[in-house]
Amino acid sequence: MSAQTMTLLTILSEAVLEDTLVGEIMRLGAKGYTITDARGRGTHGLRSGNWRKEGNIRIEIVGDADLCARIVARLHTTYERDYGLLMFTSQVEVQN
Amino acid sequence: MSAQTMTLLTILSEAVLEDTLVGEIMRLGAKGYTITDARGRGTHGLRSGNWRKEGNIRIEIVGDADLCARIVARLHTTYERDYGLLMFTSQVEVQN
Amino acid sequence: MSAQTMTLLTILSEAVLEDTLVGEIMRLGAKGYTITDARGRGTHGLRSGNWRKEGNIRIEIVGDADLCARIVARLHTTYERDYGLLMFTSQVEVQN
Amino acid sequence: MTFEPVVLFFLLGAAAGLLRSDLKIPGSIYDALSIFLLLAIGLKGGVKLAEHPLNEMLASGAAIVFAGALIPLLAFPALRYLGRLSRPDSASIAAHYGSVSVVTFSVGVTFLGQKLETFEGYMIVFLVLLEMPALMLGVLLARHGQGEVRWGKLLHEVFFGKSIFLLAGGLLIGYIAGSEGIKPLDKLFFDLFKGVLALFLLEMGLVAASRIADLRAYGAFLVGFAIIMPLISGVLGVVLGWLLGLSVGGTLLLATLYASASYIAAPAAMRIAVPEANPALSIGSALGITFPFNIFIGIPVYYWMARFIHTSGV
Amino acid sequence: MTFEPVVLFFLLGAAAGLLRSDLKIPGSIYDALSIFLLLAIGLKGGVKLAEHPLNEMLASGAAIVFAGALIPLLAFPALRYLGRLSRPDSASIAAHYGSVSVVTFSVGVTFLGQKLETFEGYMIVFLVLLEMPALMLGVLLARHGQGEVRWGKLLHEVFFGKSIFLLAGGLLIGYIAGSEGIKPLDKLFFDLFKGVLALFLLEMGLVAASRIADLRAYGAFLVGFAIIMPLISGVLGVVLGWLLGLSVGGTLLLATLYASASYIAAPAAMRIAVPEANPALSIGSALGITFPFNIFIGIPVYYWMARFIHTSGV
Amino acid sequence: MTFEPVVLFFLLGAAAGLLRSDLKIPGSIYDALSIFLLLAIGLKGGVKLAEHPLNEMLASGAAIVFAGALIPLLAFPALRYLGRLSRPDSASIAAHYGSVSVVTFSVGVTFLGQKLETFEGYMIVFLVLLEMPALMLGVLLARHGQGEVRWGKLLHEVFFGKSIFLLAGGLLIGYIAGSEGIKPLDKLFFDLFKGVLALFLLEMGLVAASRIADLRAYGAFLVGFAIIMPLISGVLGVVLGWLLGLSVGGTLLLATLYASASYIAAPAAMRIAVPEANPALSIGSALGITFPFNIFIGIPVYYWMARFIHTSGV
Ligand SMILES: Nc1ncnc2c1ncn2[C@@H]1O[C@H](COP(=O)(O)O)[C@@H](O)[C@H]1O
Ligand SMILES: Nc1ncnc2c1ncn2[C@@H]1O[C@H](COP(=O)(O)O)[C@@H](O)[C@H]1O
Ligand SMILES: Nc1ncnc2c1ncn2[C@@H]1O[C@H](COP(=O)(O)O)[C@@H](O)[C@H]1O
Ligand code: NA
Ligand code: NA
Ligand code: NA
Repeated sequence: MSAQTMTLLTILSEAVLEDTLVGEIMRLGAKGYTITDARGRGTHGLRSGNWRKEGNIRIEIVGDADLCARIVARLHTTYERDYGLLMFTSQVEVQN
Repeated sequence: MSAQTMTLLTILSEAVLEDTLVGEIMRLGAKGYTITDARGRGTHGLRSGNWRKEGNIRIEIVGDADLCARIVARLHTTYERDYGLLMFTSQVEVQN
Repeated sequence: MSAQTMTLLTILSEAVLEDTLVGEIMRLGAKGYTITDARGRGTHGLRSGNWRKEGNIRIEIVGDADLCARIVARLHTTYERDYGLLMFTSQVEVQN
Repeated sequence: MTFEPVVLFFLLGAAAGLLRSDLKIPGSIYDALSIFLLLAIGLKGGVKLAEHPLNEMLASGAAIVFAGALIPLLAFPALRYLGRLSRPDSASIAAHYGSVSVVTFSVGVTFLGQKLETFEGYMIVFLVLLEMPALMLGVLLARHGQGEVRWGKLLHEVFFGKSIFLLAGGLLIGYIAGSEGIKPLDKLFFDLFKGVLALFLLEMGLVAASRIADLRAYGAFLVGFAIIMPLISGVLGVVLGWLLGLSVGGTLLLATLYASASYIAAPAAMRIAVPEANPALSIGSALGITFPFNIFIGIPVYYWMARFIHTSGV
Repeated sequence: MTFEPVVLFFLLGAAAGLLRSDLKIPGSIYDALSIFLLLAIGLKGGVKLAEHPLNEMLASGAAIVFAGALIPLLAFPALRYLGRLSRPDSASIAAHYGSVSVVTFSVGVTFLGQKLETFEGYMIVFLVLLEMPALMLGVLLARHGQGEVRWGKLLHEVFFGKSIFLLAGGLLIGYIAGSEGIKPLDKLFFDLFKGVLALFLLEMGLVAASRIADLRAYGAFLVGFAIIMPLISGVLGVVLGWLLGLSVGGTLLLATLYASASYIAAPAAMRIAVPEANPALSIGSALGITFPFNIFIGIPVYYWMARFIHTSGV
Repeated sequence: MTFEPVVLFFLLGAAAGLLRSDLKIPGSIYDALSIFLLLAIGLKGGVKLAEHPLNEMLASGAAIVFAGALIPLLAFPALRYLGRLSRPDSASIAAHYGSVSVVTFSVGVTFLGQKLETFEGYMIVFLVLLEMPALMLGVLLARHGQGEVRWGKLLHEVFFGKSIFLLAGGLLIGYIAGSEGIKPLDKLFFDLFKGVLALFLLEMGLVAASRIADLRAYGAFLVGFAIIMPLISGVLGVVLGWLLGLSVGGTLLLATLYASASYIAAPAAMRIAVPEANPALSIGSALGITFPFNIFIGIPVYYWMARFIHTSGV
């Protein structure tokens, strides 16, 4: 058992983008991802999650800093303007 | 693309408080929030999420340290005693 | 109100293990835990969450470093080989 | 004493819970089943109201609501002074027992169907009317002398809470549409009613099983209370129903309303209005003890009493 | 003007939303209800198609689809030049109004049932056929002269999006199985249809109430558009139905198709194909204004017009 | 060979999955549908049991369970030595094929309804009885000589797992309530059965489509096994049914039970008891190949064989 410092990228975005974003993430080299359903509010207004496609998703990706930077750059240029999107990173100790 | 260090406040509390807490959070000046449904156990016992109002919610707020402190203070004095409530903060790099 | 630095352990694993993992966690001395339903992909392939038992769960435990290390050690030896499992820790400021 | 097969589903659910089966009814399905039951009961009541003169109900209505208010006033001192529970806990539990359980009522209606007994359709209206005074008394008892009451929040929770809102909305739609207008909805709301009730009871069994453990911590007093209180309220209902000249069926339903304790609407309202009260106590006793007591023993007993007082009554 | 009781559920939902009731229909139940409605409508249409000669439909089909394409072409300049909305917003809203609403159509079918009017069963096919040209025109209008169109993604979203896929799949199964083969499924898909529609309208009311606020921000123009546009499209449908020799029922349904605006399939497709458009505008007007307008006022008015033109028509 | 329209829903779901439609049945709806099917099948079986003498069943019961245990014992060496799969994988897949699929069985019942064939009602009991020996054999085969078996956990998972628990619970309630007592539940559990089965098949199609890719990775052997194994088990069922003097309908159902492979109960149990086994292999072959093979080809073939052996049988 040995901890390893890695980057955790959390992406909050629209459920309608799920397949698209997962495609981008895997194409950019992620080893995995985790998704939970969410709802919320931001600059694009209330996303109440009343039905699946009208809600948000919360995607987490654990990877190296480089991968996360690539994903952030790609999503930023392609989806930021037109879709609800918030991304943040932090350092975590992966235990394995 | 420029990262900016901000505070992430995570609130774990009872689903029955959702509207109330969202009201407090927005009133105190948050720009947004994200909610996921959760279940769990703490000092107030098991909250199994068997039905919506009997479960927990997990609220995330990204903001400046000051906003998070205000929210923590307000929820602490008003809800801590009578409701299941756990709050913690960490620093994240918001990517935008 | 006083912040206290503690460890946040996040566990991503298979929904079928929920009861088992909760049992282990409480037995090892956790004061509480929070679970959300999730789906995702990792080395064990896609876990689409099409039905409850086929999805993932995301468990969060706030505790001292020692507790988290015990939980990591136990889950690592017992479940890592045969089940989808990813664990990571970070430091958080518990507000209480 | 013959069985209503529908209550067997409660046993099945309870067995699943106690034997730690992985059977679990998803939260959203629970929500859907309860929306269905509330609307269906409301619609049924509304249709019956449209058929009968309303003034008939007004006469007995005041008496039924007034006598119903006695229940929390009786329960509170018992809990506070005999049971030595805290003031908020006593008040909150009293409010739960003054309130009513839609599912217990539904089992009562189903029981009457099996016995081929008719009942005054407007009894369904009391599902709505008995809720409010009980919750308000609960808050008053909890707050007596201590600080302000957030009436606004409470009243909003009571009137616009899901339970009352759907019941009242169903009543209104049923009343407006009438028996003919509602006919195309019968296939969903009336024909499937009993089957959905069975599924709901399955879930109630599961939840009740998980609540039993909570209750164990609080000892024999609360268990005793959860059995004796409905018997007392049930007798009150039987006597009042008889005095008001209700049919045997109507008398049974009144007794069932009085004897039942809310475990859906009241918990949500009390959590907002009396948050210091421990919800495990009130839900544990209302759902873990009183609910199964009523559907297995209470309803047949109240029925027997209702028939007894009607046939041999002075 | 007589009421269809089913629309009262929309009012109940809207009241719950506006009065801030905690009533909430879980997202997964919403998804299930919409899967049910789409399949049921498709099956019903398929069975009717199997009974009647297809060539009858082909004759009028081209005309109906062609005239339907006028609606977004009419709506776009109104939004862009009268309403001074941005190009993407105008195009996206135009696509929504060119598309159709399955629930509005269902209320129309229910309305006809109450009036004992028959209709040409193949009208259901136009639920599928009118969607595609409207969405494609919307994208063309949005992109006019500006950069590439992701046709592949859009066409995939249109054809394999849940709505069209289930409608078309239901049509096919109904067509293959025929009236006899489908009989064992009638108890679920046909008998419960109206009750499920009632529950869906309850949810629509809840959502519409939450959308009204969005709309307020965009002022009177959009509200006016959301009322006048369906009236214009409705008249187009009435006249065309009459010209094509449809029955009164078929004419009403054509008017309802034209007048209705999509708020499920179109939003999902436009979010992908024209992401710059603000979805609050199109959903707000389609669901918050046009949908209730159509079910309460539009359908009775189109019916009156259809009867008028058929009886007194030249 | 005539089609049961209900299986068309499987094709629709599979098409949606393969064409990457965004159609998705929410997890909680899937859970609800499966609870419904299990309870309904159980209730139906219980009612039939109550009508017929139990000893009739006991005679053939032992033979059916005993012969059923041959299936995993046959499958294991084939997988291990012909297919060169690992010991845990071979054992786990063998357990899946020894177990039974409730949905395949339901399609068989529906098929018989269409052919107007009756069957021995107690066949439903074997849905419960065949599960356990198969799973226990699977674990024994996996563990043979290697370390301890967590029997406690496994037995708990088998008996108190959702599938067996609801089937057995339904059987019991149906048996106690009898045909008369269950009547008020018929409208939900029996009338809607086939429609709900259609929706479930839609979901199965979706899931099967997503499993096909998994399977591709493991090559032709497993695909062949997933087609040949049910044929062998089916023949075993046909012959045994005939030897035991079952009706044609009962013989078909026995063949269907033997030929079907579990993809709900067995995966959950094996994940706990033999975690080293790769669940993608067993679910991929059971649900992706064997399930559609049985509902489209197997059942008509077993029916043809059952009739052949009964009419021309020695
Ligand atoms: N300050 C914030 N804190 C937490 N979540 C946020 C915040 N701002 C936005 N979000 C989430 O990100 C989604 C998209 O944000 P936006 O692009 O600002 O509309 C929202 O629907 C929220 O779920
Ligand atoms: N140590 C913990 N780790 C993770 N989550 C916790 C912990 N303690 C409490 N929680 C969550 O916070 C909720 C309220 O906590 P409490 O106020 O302690 O009952 C619980 O229902 C859990 O979801
Ligand atoms: N790199 C990753 N980032 C985020 N989540 C992951 C990652 N890898 C695995 N997971 C999650 O952990 C679960 C089990 O992972 P594994 O054991 O790799 O199959 C997956 O189903 C995902 O939900
Ligand atoms: Na009561
Ligand atoms: Na239209
Ligand atoms: Na088998």
